[in-house]
Amino acid sequence: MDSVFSQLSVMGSSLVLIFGLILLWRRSVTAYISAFTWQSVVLSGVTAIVGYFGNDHELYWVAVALLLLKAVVIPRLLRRMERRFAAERELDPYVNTATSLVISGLLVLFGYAITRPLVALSQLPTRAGMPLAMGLVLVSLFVIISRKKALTQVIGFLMLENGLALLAVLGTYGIPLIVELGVFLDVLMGFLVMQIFIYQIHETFESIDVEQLNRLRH
Amino acid sequence: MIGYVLEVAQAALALLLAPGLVGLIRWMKARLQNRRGAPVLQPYWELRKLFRKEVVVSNNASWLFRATPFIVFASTIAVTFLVPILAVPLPFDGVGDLLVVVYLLLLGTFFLSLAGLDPGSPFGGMGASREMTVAALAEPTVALAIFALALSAGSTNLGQIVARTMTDPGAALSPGHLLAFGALFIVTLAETGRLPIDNPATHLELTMIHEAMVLEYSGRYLALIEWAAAVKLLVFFSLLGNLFVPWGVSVTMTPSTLAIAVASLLAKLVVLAGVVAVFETRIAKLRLFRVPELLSASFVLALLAVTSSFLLR
Amino acid sequence: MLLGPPLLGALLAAAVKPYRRFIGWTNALLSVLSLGAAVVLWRHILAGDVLTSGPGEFLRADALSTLLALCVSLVGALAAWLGPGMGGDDGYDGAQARRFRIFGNLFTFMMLFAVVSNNVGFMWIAIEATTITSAMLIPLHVTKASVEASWKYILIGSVGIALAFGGTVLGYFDFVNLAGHREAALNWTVLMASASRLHPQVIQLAFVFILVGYGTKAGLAPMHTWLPDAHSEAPAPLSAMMSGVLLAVALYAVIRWEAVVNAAVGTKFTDDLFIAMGVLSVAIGAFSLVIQRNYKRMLAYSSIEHTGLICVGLALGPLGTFAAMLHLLNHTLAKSTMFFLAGRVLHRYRTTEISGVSGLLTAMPWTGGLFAAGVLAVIGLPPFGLFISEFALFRAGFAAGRPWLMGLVLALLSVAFVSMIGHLNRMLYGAPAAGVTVGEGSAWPLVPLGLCVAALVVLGLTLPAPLRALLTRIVEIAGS
Amino acid sequence: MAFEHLLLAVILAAYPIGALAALGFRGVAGRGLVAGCALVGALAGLALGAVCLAAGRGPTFSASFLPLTGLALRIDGLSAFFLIVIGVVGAAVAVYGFGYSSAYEGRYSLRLLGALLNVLLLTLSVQVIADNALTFLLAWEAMSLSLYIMVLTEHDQPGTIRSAHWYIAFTHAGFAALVAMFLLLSSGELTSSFAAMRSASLTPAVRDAAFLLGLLGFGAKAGLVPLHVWLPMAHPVAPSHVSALMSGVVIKMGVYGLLRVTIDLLAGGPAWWGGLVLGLGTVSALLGVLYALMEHDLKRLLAFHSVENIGIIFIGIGAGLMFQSYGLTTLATLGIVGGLYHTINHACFKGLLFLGAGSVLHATGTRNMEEMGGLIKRMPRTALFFLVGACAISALPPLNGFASEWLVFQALLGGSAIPQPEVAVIMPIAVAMLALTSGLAAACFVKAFGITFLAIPRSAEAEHAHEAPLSMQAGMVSLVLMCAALGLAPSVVVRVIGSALSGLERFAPADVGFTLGLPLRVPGAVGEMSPPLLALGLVLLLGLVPLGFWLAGADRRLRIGDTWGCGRIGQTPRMEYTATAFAEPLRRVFAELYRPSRDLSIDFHPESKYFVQSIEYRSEIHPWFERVLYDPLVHVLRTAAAWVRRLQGGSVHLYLVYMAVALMVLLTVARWWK
Repeated sequence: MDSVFSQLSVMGSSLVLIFGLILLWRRSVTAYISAFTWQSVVLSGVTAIVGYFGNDHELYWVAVALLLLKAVVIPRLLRRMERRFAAERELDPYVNTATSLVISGLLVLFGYAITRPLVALSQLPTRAGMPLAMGLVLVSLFVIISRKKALTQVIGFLMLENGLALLAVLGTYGIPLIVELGVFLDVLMGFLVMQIFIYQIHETFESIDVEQLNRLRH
Repeated sequence: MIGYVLEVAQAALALLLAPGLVGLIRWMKARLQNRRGAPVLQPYWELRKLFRKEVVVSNNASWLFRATPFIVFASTIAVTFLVPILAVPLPFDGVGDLLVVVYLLLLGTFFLSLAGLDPGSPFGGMGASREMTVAALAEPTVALAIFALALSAGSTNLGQIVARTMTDPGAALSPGHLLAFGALFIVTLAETGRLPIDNPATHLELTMIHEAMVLEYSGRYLALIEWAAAVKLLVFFSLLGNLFVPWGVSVTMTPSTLAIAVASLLAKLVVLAGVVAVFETRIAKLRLFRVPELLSASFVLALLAVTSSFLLR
Repeated sequence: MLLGPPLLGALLAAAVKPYRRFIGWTNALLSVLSLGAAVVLWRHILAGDVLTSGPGEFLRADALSTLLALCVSLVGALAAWLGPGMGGDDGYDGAQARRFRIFGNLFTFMMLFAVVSNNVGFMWIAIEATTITSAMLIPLHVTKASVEASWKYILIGSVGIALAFGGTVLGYFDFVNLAGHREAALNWTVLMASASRLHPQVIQLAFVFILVGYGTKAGLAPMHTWLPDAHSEAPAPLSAMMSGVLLAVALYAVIRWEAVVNAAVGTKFTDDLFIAMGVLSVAIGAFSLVIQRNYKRMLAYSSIEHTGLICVGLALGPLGTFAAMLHLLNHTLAKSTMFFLAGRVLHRYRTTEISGVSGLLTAMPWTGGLFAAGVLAVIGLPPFGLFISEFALFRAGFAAGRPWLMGLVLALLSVAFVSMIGHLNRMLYGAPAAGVTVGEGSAWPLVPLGLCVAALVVLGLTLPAPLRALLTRIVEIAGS
Repeated sequence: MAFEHLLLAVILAAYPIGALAALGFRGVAGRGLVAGCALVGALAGLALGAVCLAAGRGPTFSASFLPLTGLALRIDGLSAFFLIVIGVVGAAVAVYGFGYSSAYEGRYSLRLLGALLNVLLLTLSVQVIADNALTFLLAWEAMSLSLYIMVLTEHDQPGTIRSAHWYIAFTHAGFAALVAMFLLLSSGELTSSFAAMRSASLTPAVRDAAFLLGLLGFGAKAGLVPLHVWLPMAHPVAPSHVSALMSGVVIKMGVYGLLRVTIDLLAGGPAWWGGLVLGLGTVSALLGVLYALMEHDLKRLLAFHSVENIGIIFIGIGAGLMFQSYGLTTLATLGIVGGLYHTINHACFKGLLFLGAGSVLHATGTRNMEEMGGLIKRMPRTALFFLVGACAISALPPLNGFASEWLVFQALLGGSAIPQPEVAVIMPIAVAMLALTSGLAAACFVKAFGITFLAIPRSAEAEHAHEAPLSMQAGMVSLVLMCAALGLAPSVVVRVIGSALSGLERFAPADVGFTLGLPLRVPGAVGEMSPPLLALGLVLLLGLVPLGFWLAGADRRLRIGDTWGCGRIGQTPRMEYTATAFAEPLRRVFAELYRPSRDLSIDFHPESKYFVQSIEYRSEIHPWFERVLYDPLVHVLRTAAAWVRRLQGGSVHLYLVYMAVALMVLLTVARWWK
């Protein structure tokens, strides 16, 4: 029973991580968005599974909220933006794909190293997934750093939050629901504000390339 | 009481002898250079003549210019009261020590240089600048010589030094003493404007120091300054004579000893005058910017004097 | 009573469209109410009781919260009085004023909520919300610079806050493994109660996330990079609030967690982290001041420097914590005043370049005078409060046996001192640039600012007993 | 005792009132009130100092309203002595300022100037009677700051702001050092009074560290080489009466602080302390006067002389410390008495000289000596006063400068008493350097007075100079009288200073009795002298010589003629000797030090190169402290700053990298933390 549970959770979390890596590997913003969407779907799936096995029914609500927010609403807004800025679909990251894949691999290893004490401490069957979650956090940090378009940075940021959510779910079967809801609200608000800014950047700079935001120095 | 009389007496004596000393040196030089030379008493006639002549003062000059001769004269005479010329200990011994003597003479130089600047003539300025340079560079040597003497005598008061040296003759021949003597001799040449630092006989603008400074003076003012200069020379000679070779200086103020004192003083003066005369015949004047080298040499002598008296203490 | 007024103000401003002036005035009056509430809290603290309310007592105001609440509500009140939309030519149109009133009040509300919420989860939510609300205000005048600044701010800020969330999760994880699921598990009081039994390594990892996360908001080097941009581009009242209290609130969050960690693994770990980051911040702040051409950025860097100083103070034992808290209060007063004054200067001279501002004393004597006084206060000269608190801090350092560290900090402060006073001279003297109208303009905003400076002087000359009591209680709480 | 408290109250009240009055009133009323209150305060301070010295003990006063400590005041001998110094100069400056500041009417903020003058005097007074670290430091920093703003008074003049900036940089660095020093002395407890610090038992290492920090902090304030560079910058640009206060009193606070810390709080130390102070003093004295010689800016020249005299003071103190470390209490007292004597002397004559320079500036509007000349006819009184000051600072008997230098000489001559010859040899060298210094000082003041006041005016401004107003003259006269009095009554002064020192229980020169008598006999001194008798003799002789003339019937005719110029008729200022020319021989002698850069450009007549059309000669000297010490420092700071600026490169990606790196580093630390 528990073994199945842990199998599923680990598989789910590795899937989540893999979607993150896919994102690194793909080139077009559309691909980014879809990768993120699927990642969110899997994430909510994992949440549901944890909720089922750990018979913690709050988590169902969390899963549903996740699904709605990160797999439906946000992707839609993202797509709209992506269509709006169709001109600059192709993007050239600071680090080329091969290198970034290698780096992210190293980051995942680092995550493993870091989370050793956590895994050692925890008794939960889901504990084996935590290193992956940590890895995802680091990888998405890397995405934000290495990508030039404001849009992709936002996506990286959302992935970062996915990673954290995954960490929470695996490590603690989810933080208290009310806090969770607050977090969701914040995520949504934050995302909306970022969206506004992306539009403003596009208006003022005629592009969403973050590289050119470099007039404020020293 | 006798002491005060002596004070006045030796001051008067110094005033009296000073021009003669200058004349003596001039005469000796002349003889050494196979010239007949002016008589020894010539300076007296010069002073008398100057006192008779009218004074011409530059229209740029201020009251300072007129006050200076008196200040210089007064400060120089004041020194003669402090220096043991005939006898020790004298009542005014406590009024000023060797440092006071040095700074009193500096007072004179200070005002003389100001007076040199006052008429606004370039010569005066040149003389003043050079005079002060030489005076300043001579200071450290003097100070060290004083240090050396004070070290062996345990005092900077002249009377004490003399008395102390008389009590143990060995001290007079100690290396410290000899080196200090050498240093102070060079300083004497510098302070009194003799060769090789300054040529009292010249009136060539580029070489003269003292003469350039007093160029604007005439009549009685010039007389006072010349006289003061002569007295200064005498004071230095008697310092050299009595501090390092004190014998003859009267300790017990009896007439006989005083007579001896006068005689020995005259003898010392003659000897020193001879030495200076020989010097001035043998060597030429140094270029102004070689003078510091000479003074630094004297400084080294003085330093050696002090260190040696440290080590032989 | 504390939280109500700003929320009300925000709702009112949101409700009424287009903007009317009375909103500003009501808002201003309301802001005074919450200030009063903070004072009442203070009274309670001195009486020795800790107010708690809400289900699972999720609101809790102890001494630390009270100090922060005071600072926040004070600066909030200042902003409400001096902010856009109080009439007169303040260079903002109605829409901007409305936007300011809405988000400014929300901003204040969120900060107040953060400091009085007992639940670290809610604390996190509130602080994240401050990022959003304040970011909305930076491009009040939309320019390339302001848009850029706001993007950098929101991106760096959100990432940082997200990391802080990771820290919170880890801390919670540690706790859950210890005591299983509990509804109130995220309550700080509960965490503290069982802190001593937490797993050291995990809580240390958690604290790293917390420190990097909230440290980003607090402007600790090397996560400070957003700060100069945001502060220099934001409208004056917002800069004042950010520099004055936002940093303080972020530090507050760090301190809360520090208390937990200290209870778990002892103080050495946190102390070393604090000293490392604090000294780095002071150094970067000081050296960035040497060649600085923009006076608002100058103020921003000095904020970084002072945050670093507070951090160092927190690592110096009880005395140090005392000094740090005093310094926090002083810095809040001084820096918010400075930014309001800088706003006046900017409004008059139309430039943020130091070289562009000359003859300030001639152009606006009173503003110039206050500005000079403020700078002197910020660089820690007597008779201003910061001198005393820095002084106490050094004393604590020597008492804690860290003379070399203190020597280093002293040297760095001297560098900052010399640079800032040089820039000040360049601004004060000389002839005003052509086209700059001479004369003091609307003088009444100077009254509250003058009061702030006066308060600084008072704090420089004496330490009122109530304040001393409050600070001593805080020292007990921070448990360092 | 009540009387002392009354005086103290007067001091603490008069200055603040004056400051407020300055802010309140404009014009003559304002200036009058400022001057009046300052005068009252200064005189009260003077009286308080005198009374306490006479009584041998002073009032203590403490009020605990400062945070973390109380304001604690205590007057002992040392404080009383410095109160007198402040009082003397302060009073003169207050009176002088009334007239001098009238020139500022309308141009600069008189209110600020007046208020700060009072604040400065207040902080000075509080500082010397402070009895705990925080009071001292507060007064210290307030003093530096008020002075800083006063230096900035003529902020529209070129160079003022830069000078002020240098000043504040040095004084603040010094302040930091002092804070550290007091923290070491009081082991972190700054609330503790000086008494507690005295009884504190510190390890030798800590004591040495504290001493060095103190030397740094106080030396920076006193203008000790090589911390002196701010001094010749700040003094000239300040209003002249402020410069007088600066040079007369403020830099003396460095002396006070060093004495307070070394011989009182630390109660002396190893011989190398004294050696270090002595060495620095010697270097300062010599370099100060050497750089002064090359100056043509009258006030800069005076400022460099302040460096010189501070050097002389430190020579005395250093010798004292050395003797103390060898247990030679009598000589130690002699040295420190000499230093303190020179302190008050320098306060008087340097104050006087700065006031004189101020009058010249007031009259001619320039500080450049090359544009002056002939002022002795246009402003005779000022000239006389300046001459007195010049004689005093050149240590010419019988004025006060000579008395104190004589004492210092005597102290150094006692150096032979030091058991180790290799150490004792330091003393004769110091003696030589001191002698050279005074000689050069005399040369320098011949230049300063001669070029400024004598001969023909070199510019139209000097041509139309006018005598200073009465209030300014009054200020100068008071200092002239002080110079004379201090010079003529050395045995009294020495006795007073001796009793001041005997107040310090840790220093305890109790066994040194200073006898009162016509000849100055000082225990430990190997010589004796009597300025009053000397003065009497000089005066008598000055009277006698003209009398002799009259008796001898010398010619009394006197003709006013033209200056002789090799037959040239009519003389123009261009033919006069200039300050540069005057200093040229010494510039050559010490060329190694000055490293003068000359450029001589002659352009000849197009026809033949034997006719010179014009000659341009420019020569500057490079003070190598800036070059060797400070330029590199500034360079390092700037490079560091530039490097830090590069961190803020503007790229958000870069910023995020910092964050990630910080996160991962800290994570690694935390993960493998032991």
